Amino acid sequence: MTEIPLKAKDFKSDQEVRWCPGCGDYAILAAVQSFLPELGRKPEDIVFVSGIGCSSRFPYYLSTYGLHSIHGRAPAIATGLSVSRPDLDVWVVTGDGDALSIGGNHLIHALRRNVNITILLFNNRIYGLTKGQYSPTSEPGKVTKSTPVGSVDRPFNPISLALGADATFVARTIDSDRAHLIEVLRAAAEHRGTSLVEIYQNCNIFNDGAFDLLKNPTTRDEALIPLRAGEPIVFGDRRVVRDATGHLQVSEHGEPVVHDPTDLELAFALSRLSGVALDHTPIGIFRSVEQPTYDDEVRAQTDDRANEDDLQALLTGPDPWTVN
Amino acid sequence: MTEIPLKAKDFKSDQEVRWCPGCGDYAILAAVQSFLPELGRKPEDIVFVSGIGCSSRFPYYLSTYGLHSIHGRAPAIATGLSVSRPDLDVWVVTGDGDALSIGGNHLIHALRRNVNITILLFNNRIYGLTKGQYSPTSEPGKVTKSTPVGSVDRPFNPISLALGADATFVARTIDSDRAHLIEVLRAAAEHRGTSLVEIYQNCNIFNDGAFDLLKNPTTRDEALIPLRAGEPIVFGDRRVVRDATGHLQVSEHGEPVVHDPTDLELAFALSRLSGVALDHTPIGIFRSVEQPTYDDEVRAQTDDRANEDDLQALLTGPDPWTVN
Amino acid sequence: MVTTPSKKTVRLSRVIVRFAGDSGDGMQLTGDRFTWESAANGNDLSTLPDFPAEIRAPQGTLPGVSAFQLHFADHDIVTPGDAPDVLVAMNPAALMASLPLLKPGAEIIVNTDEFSKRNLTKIGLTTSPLDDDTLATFSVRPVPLPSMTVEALAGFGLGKKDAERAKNMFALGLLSWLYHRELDATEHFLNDKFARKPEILKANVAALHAGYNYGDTTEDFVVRYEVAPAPVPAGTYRNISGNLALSYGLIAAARRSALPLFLGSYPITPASDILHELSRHKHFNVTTFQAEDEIAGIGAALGAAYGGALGVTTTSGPGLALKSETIGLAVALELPLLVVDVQRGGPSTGLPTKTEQADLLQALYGRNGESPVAVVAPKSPSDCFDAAIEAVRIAVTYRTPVLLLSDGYLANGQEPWAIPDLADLPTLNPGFATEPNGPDGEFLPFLRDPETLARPWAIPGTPGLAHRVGGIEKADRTGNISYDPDNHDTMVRLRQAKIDGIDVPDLEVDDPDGDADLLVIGWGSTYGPITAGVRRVRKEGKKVAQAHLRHLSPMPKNTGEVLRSYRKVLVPEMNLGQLALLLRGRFLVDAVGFNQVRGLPFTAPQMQDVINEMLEGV
Amino acid sequence: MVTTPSKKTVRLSRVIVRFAGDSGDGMQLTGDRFTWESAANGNDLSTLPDFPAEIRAPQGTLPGVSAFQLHFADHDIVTPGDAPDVLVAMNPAALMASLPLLKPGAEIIVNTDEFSKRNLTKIGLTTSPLDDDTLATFSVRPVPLPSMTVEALAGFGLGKKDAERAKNMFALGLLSWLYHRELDATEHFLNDKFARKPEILKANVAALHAGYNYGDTTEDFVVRYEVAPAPVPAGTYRNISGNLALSYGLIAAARRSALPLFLGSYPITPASDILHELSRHKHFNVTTFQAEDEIAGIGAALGAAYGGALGVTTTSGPGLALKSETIGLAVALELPLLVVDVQRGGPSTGLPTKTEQADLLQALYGRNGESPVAVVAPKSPSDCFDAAIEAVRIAVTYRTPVLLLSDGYLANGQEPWAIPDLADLPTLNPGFATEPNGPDGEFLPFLRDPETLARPWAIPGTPGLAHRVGGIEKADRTGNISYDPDNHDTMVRLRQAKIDGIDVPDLEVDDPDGDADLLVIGWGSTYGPITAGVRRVRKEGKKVAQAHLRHLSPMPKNTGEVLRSYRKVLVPEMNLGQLALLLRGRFLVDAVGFNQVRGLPFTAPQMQDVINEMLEGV
Ligand SMILES: Cc1ncc(C[n+]2csc(CCOP(=O)(O)OP(=O)(O)O)c2C)c(N)n1
Ligand SMILES: Cc1ncc(C[n+]2csc(CCOP(=O)(O)OP(=O)(O)O)c2C)c(N)n1
Ligand code: SF4
Ligand code: SF4
Ligand SMILES: [Mg+2]
Ligand SMILES: [Mg+2]
Repeated sequence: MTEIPLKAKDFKSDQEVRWCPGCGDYAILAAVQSFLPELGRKPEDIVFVSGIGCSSRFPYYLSTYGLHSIHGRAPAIATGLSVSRPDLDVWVVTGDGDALSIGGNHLIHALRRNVNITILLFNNRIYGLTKGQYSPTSEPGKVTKSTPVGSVDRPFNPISLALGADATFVARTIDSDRAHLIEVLRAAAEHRGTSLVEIYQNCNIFNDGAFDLLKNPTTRDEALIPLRAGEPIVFGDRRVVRDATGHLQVSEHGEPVVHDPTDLELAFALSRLSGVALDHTPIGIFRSVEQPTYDDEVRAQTDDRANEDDLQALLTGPDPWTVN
Repeated sequence: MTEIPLKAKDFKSDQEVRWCPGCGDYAILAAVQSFLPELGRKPEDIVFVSGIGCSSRFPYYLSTYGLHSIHGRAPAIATGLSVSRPDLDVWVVTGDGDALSIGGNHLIHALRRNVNITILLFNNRIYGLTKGQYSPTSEPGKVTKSTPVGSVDRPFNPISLALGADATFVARTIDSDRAHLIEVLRAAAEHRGTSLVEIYQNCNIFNDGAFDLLKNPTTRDEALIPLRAGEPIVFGDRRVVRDATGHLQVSEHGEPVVHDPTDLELAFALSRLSGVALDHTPIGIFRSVEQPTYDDEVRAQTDDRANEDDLQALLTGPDPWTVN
Repeated sequence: MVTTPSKKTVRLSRVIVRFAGDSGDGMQLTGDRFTWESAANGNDLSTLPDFPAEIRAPQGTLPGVSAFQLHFADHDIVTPGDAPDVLVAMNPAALMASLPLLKPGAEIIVNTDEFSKRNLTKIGLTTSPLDDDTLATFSVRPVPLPSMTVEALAGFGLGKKDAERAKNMFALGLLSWLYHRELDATEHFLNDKFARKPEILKANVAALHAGYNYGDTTEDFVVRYEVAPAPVPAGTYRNISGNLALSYGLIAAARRSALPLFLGSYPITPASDILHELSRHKHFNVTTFQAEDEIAGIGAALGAAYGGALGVTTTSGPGLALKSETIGLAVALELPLLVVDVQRGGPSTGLPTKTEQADLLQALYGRNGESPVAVVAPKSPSDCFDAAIEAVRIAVTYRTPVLLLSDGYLANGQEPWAIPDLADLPTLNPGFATEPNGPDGEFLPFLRDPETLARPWAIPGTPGLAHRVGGIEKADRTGNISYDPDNHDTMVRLRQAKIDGIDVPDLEVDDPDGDADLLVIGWGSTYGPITAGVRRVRKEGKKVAQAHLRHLSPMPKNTGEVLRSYRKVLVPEMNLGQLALLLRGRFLVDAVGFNQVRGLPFTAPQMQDVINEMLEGV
Repeated sequence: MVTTPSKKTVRLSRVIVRFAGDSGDGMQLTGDRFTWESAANGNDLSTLPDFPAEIRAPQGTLPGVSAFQLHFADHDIVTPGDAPDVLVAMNPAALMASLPLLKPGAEIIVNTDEFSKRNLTKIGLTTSPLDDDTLATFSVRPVPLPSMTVEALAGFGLGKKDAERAKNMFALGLLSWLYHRELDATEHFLNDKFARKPEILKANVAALHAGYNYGDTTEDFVVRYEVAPAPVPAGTYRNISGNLALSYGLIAAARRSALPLFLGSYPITPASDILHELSRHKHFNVTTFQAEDEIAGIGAALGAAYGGALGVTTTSGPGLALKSETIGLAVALELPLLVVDVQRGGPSTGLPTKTEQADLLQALYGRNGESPVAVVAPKSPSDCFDAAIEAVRIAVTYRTPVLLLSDGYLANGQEPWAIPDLADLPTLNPGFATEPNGPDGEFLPFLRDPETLARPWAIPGTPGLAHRVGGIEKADRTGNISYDPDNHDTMVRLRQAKIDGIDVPDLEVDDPDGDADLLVIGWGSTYGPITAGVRRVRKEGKKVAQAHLRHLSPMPKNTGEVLRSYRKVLVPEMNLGQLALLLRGRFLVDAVGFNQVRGLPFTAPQMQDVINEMLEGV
């Protein structure tokens, strides 16, 4: 704990922010900066590790320690850091291409290991930095520079993928909803283990309006489904109910399902409510369960109990002989 | 179709099989060789692509075309082959390390794209070829050469992971149950799109007996849960039922759930019935749905309609000038 | 178009113009069009865009400056030029960023409207450079471009913002007047571009003419210039960038060898445009696969090659590093595969938008074991077309991965290209194996062609040839797994011998009198500046020989002989001396490097200076 | 133990014994124990295991043969020897696989029990080599090992299978008798090993003694041999393999610099044993992370290094290829990082269980851009300990990735090692930055130490030093992103200058009279065979100088001078001439390579021959 409470501005670096004017990354940066004081950690005890992409420039704009690494590898680098430095608060900032395309493997392995890091995945459904190719979260049929007649890939649902990897904390939020963003960040930061936060982020240059359905006052109430632990899942004048076969449905009637972030199957079913179409998009915490973390367990096996004598004994081994 | 029906022996190569005596790979090889004639394809129209590992030696023992590639990359190589050669039947053989450790990203991307390949994942829960390190499917606490005091990773559940990646065909079978293996191979081969077949395989040298619970006549009936489309999920004197909250349970009473391989949430819930402990292990087809395949869609955009004139026009471009 | 006869016209031999403005100011388009006008005028030319590294850096800042440089002349030229004679600066940032580059006395057409206090502050200035003596040594032409454009478009019913946007056309019109250019073609171009936005079209055309007329009328401009057409061979020409030429080369090569083209790629600057371009031509039997990463990109390309396609993967340095292991597999499998590396500044992420040629040793040696590949490097943007075709020839003939080393400068630079007649392009027979080749009627997948040492390309689906191959060492001839020590040594040497034996043309030396003491030798994109430097030195009456390596592996058979026939050898490279190391190591000649790693191409004066220095030492 | 005095003892200077059998026959254990007995006897020695590539190849086949070779002598020796004097062959496959290696007239102790028709057929023989004249030129001692073992164990209550299993101990006992060895230590060892299986223990001990007694009694063995102790420096010794020595070196280095050791690794032959070994020593503040792949392995190591640990990653060639991009990042970040490459046969998967030294150029150049690293190579199994410590010194002092190039031969080969006293090992101060270093009290993460050019290692958690670094080019001193051309050139040169300036000891030349004409220079594991070859040539009365490079980057300052002071330079390498290319390119000396890529170490006679050939040409 620091003596004088820190403010958002204490987490600003001296570097000029260089995203395109209007980019959703600005809102996320502001939200993170205004949240960080809450962490109760000094800036020097926090590390942001990122990959490559527009989003991955994030660490430069914070006054914490920062490591802007290479494309897709931030979770691996953060794993090494987190395992060896339990005293630090380790964050990863990544994009949909960085995390789910080239970095997909490191992401799912971090999630399964449950390393104590918080991953912010800025999902703008496009490759921003390389100027507009489709990404693994782009909707099928997407026309981009690399798919002039439309993409034909079925996209990932990042939440489903994370749950399939048995992630212990999975949430989704939106760049434009600062209050919600901060609420989710708080929970993610508190969670011990790997937290994955998918943040829908507008790229106004190459994929403008991708999430307008969730932002536009005339559509958002019918599309956004806020999840809150222990509360019935209701939105606008609708609700999520279980049908006779046990499946989730959006309906205007019936007993709403009560959200339980410890229920993996429920989380998975919620993640399937809508795909890229966004028509029924849950936001909030899909899953949050306490499980042993990789780094804690590794450290429980590791110590520096062995002393110089032990080392000498190790070098000597069981079978030495002496020549006089 | 060949004129004279082929036999299993027509799919044997002249190379001496070099797995350890007693290895589960032998049984899988025999099953595949006895299944292949059913495909109705000539050996030269079939390609087996593999990565690196004991299992990945598989292609050498078949009389088809075979490509023994590098560690983890077989799905990517097979994708290029399948997309460019729709006339071939493309198979991938991989291990739990090859597919889920180093190759995890290519695997989930092949699954999401739904490329027309059939992936056989030999899961022995160990690294065989490198002589016994734990793998991403090893049970926690596993003592191996690289984890002398026990591993601390939470393992992947390959079925859950595949479903999280929205795989269109996901199944599980066991090396020792030839009939079941062939039944699953048949369905996998028939499926258009990416089929993932997890095959529990005994490594008698480094992880002997890993699946004994499912093989031992005194335990298997209580542990193995056969899944059949349209049939109630019952096994031994038990059944899988849905409880009041919509969750799956193993019970001795109640209305058994009827298996529906088109129901993703059901498939996911079934995949969670047991983890590494195997106490309730569904085998058979978890999911099978028809969806557009990547390679078909790519080919629908590609043709050689353009002729020499078009090429000349392309080179000339819209803005040429002439110097006399 | 009739112009005031009072204005006098000066004939120039060559001119370098730089357009500089904010990312949003349309400088690339303006430059492109002026380039085209110059081409149509018959000038030889060379261009280089200079993008900001950010997608959209904040407006009005130094990092946000986007520039385009054009060199045009009445004679054959080889570089986009060094110090611009003319600068068009759209704002203070563009002016200040370009100043250090300009030739003393250069003409500066500067958009005065943007010199507000606020804009000056953005770049850390307190007084306007227009008001102090910053520009004293230049010839400044202040033009309030947006205001004049808005004025010219009064009555077009456009808002001020929209009208202002046409200011780049005003500038283009002015330049067109200044250099005696016709406006028709640009009008034509605008017609196409804005076909569906008639107001915008009208505004742009009007702005273009307004700019032209402004030049004609204003007192500020009293001289016009004329650069006569260059004496180029007859033919049909177009402008082409390296990435485009390379894409076309790949398509043409695939067509001429009747192979489907399969590109497996992952986007990366400055290579992405090849992926973009190829994905627009699927009707040429071109498949493009945007992979999950570089490893999958090359993996899929190799899988396609195994299946009988022309497998290609495109990337830049960091991506090449990731592809290393799979290139090694391709070496072991001995399959045709094209790996295009558009080099950029390194190490690591480095300078993604800048040029460099520091991946040569990576291309040659960046793999485990003895893993020889062929390496080809184009020397100019248009040469990327021919180099791609040559790379495909080698890959297919010798069943080997070929690394094609372009760079950021070639990728985005443009130059006129004599459009080839398809009929003149070579054809290539992939020569798929169709029958067993063994003495006992069996198929030996590693039985080699005695001439090329290439193995058969036996693609799946071919009856009787089913076989298994992999990355483990293979027995000679049969291709079965072999751990035999002698076989390994044999195979290692065979793979090397195959590459060493690739038939490549002799190194040509340009040594007009045949008695120069100094040879300047380069590779890749330094061809332009080296050539320009050599010309300058020769103009000074001195002797210098020049050679340029297109084949880096294998090198031409006469390379050693050529090198040894000069007393001094100079190797200019945009790295710390990679080719120099190879030439010294292979041929034991005391080749001296001239090295700069600034993310920028060499300039002709630089080359002139270093050649002169070497000559003094001779 | 009292033996029949009638048997005569012959004194030998050195002996090479090869144990060969099926994978299941316990040959590695037998060899290990006999090695230990020889060591305890005071002999100098060197060993090499020769595993099959398969985990368990089918029994009785040629690929299933597992062998262990031991060279012991009454003088300092440097290789596991070339042609064995004695072969212990457990079955026909082992006999036939080893025959081509043997010295003419060698003694063959052959297990006759296994020469059934079925076993002969497995290796394609129709008649037994024991019955025809295959072995005519050898001195054959047929022993029905299993039967005799079973006989000896009658009454121990063991099944036939279990009893037979002790046949390797019978063989060891026989050998022990033959070479005048004591059995106590092996008994002691067996006591430990089978502490919890008393029957097996008793059987093994009994078999050991039975073998000894058999030698003593049978008429077949009339001569015993004695190899006197070698005059080695006083001290305490142990046997050690390269992988073990390397692991210990890492632990010791971390301890002596008070750094936690973090290993991020992915299993791969022949490097996995380092991961295995380190994971057994977590109480030395050692963390081992078995990553999902090689990229994650090095990534995690780099993350740990950023956090202030000694980050290490271990791999073999294909894994090094995958790590290329991340090594480049480490170069850009200028953080200490150790990358251990235990080289194996390549390219691609190659020959995983065989040795080679063909990754040198990959280590130096296998990355995009100008990406210099330090490279260190141990020369013998025990030297892996010192080389690891030296690599850590460089990494930590200069804040740089260091590549440590071991190979399959060093990894598994064993030799006696004079166990160092901890107190004699150097200590190292990592010198973490603790305070701002800028003129205005700010922290400049790229302000360099003027002597070493190293930048500060400022680890997270340190107040006042929070900073951001990345793989994009950084401004000198501040480390902020910089696209400035001159800065890039400066940084590229600074990174190179830092590596070039690393303080490494001068190259030592062994040239007894100082007037040899020929210098033989090598690197890495060829030290043993080259030294043995040099000794042989000198014994012939000829002069030859020898030098061995431990530092490949940077090379010692006097390297050029040394090379130029000899008329001829010979570079034997297990590759196609990688060091030779470097020496020629750097120093313009006509270094001549001797190259073999057979997956096997050179032999002393080979080296003798090639040196003699070169000498003739002098
Ligand atoms: C190894 C490597 N491959 C490719 C690239 C080029 N590259 C940089 S960022 C990026 C994708 C960016 O997309 P995303 O992760 O979604 O981030 P965004 O820019 O959209 O925030 C790519 C392909 C690279 N820098 N390194
Ligand atoms: C790039 C690379 N890394 C590591 C290895 C070493 N390696 C070979 S197979 C293997 C894992 C084998 O495990 P699995 O995939 O489960 O196959 P299994 O042998 O169990 O069938 C490893 C780590 C390699 N060959 N290449
Ligand atoms: S390109 Fe898109 S994601 Fe990148 S900075 Fe611009 S708006 Fe943001
Ligand atoms: S090590 Fe295991 S998986 Fe490999 S061949 Fe032997 S038994 Fe089979
Ligand atoms: Mg994105
Ligand atoms: Mg396995």
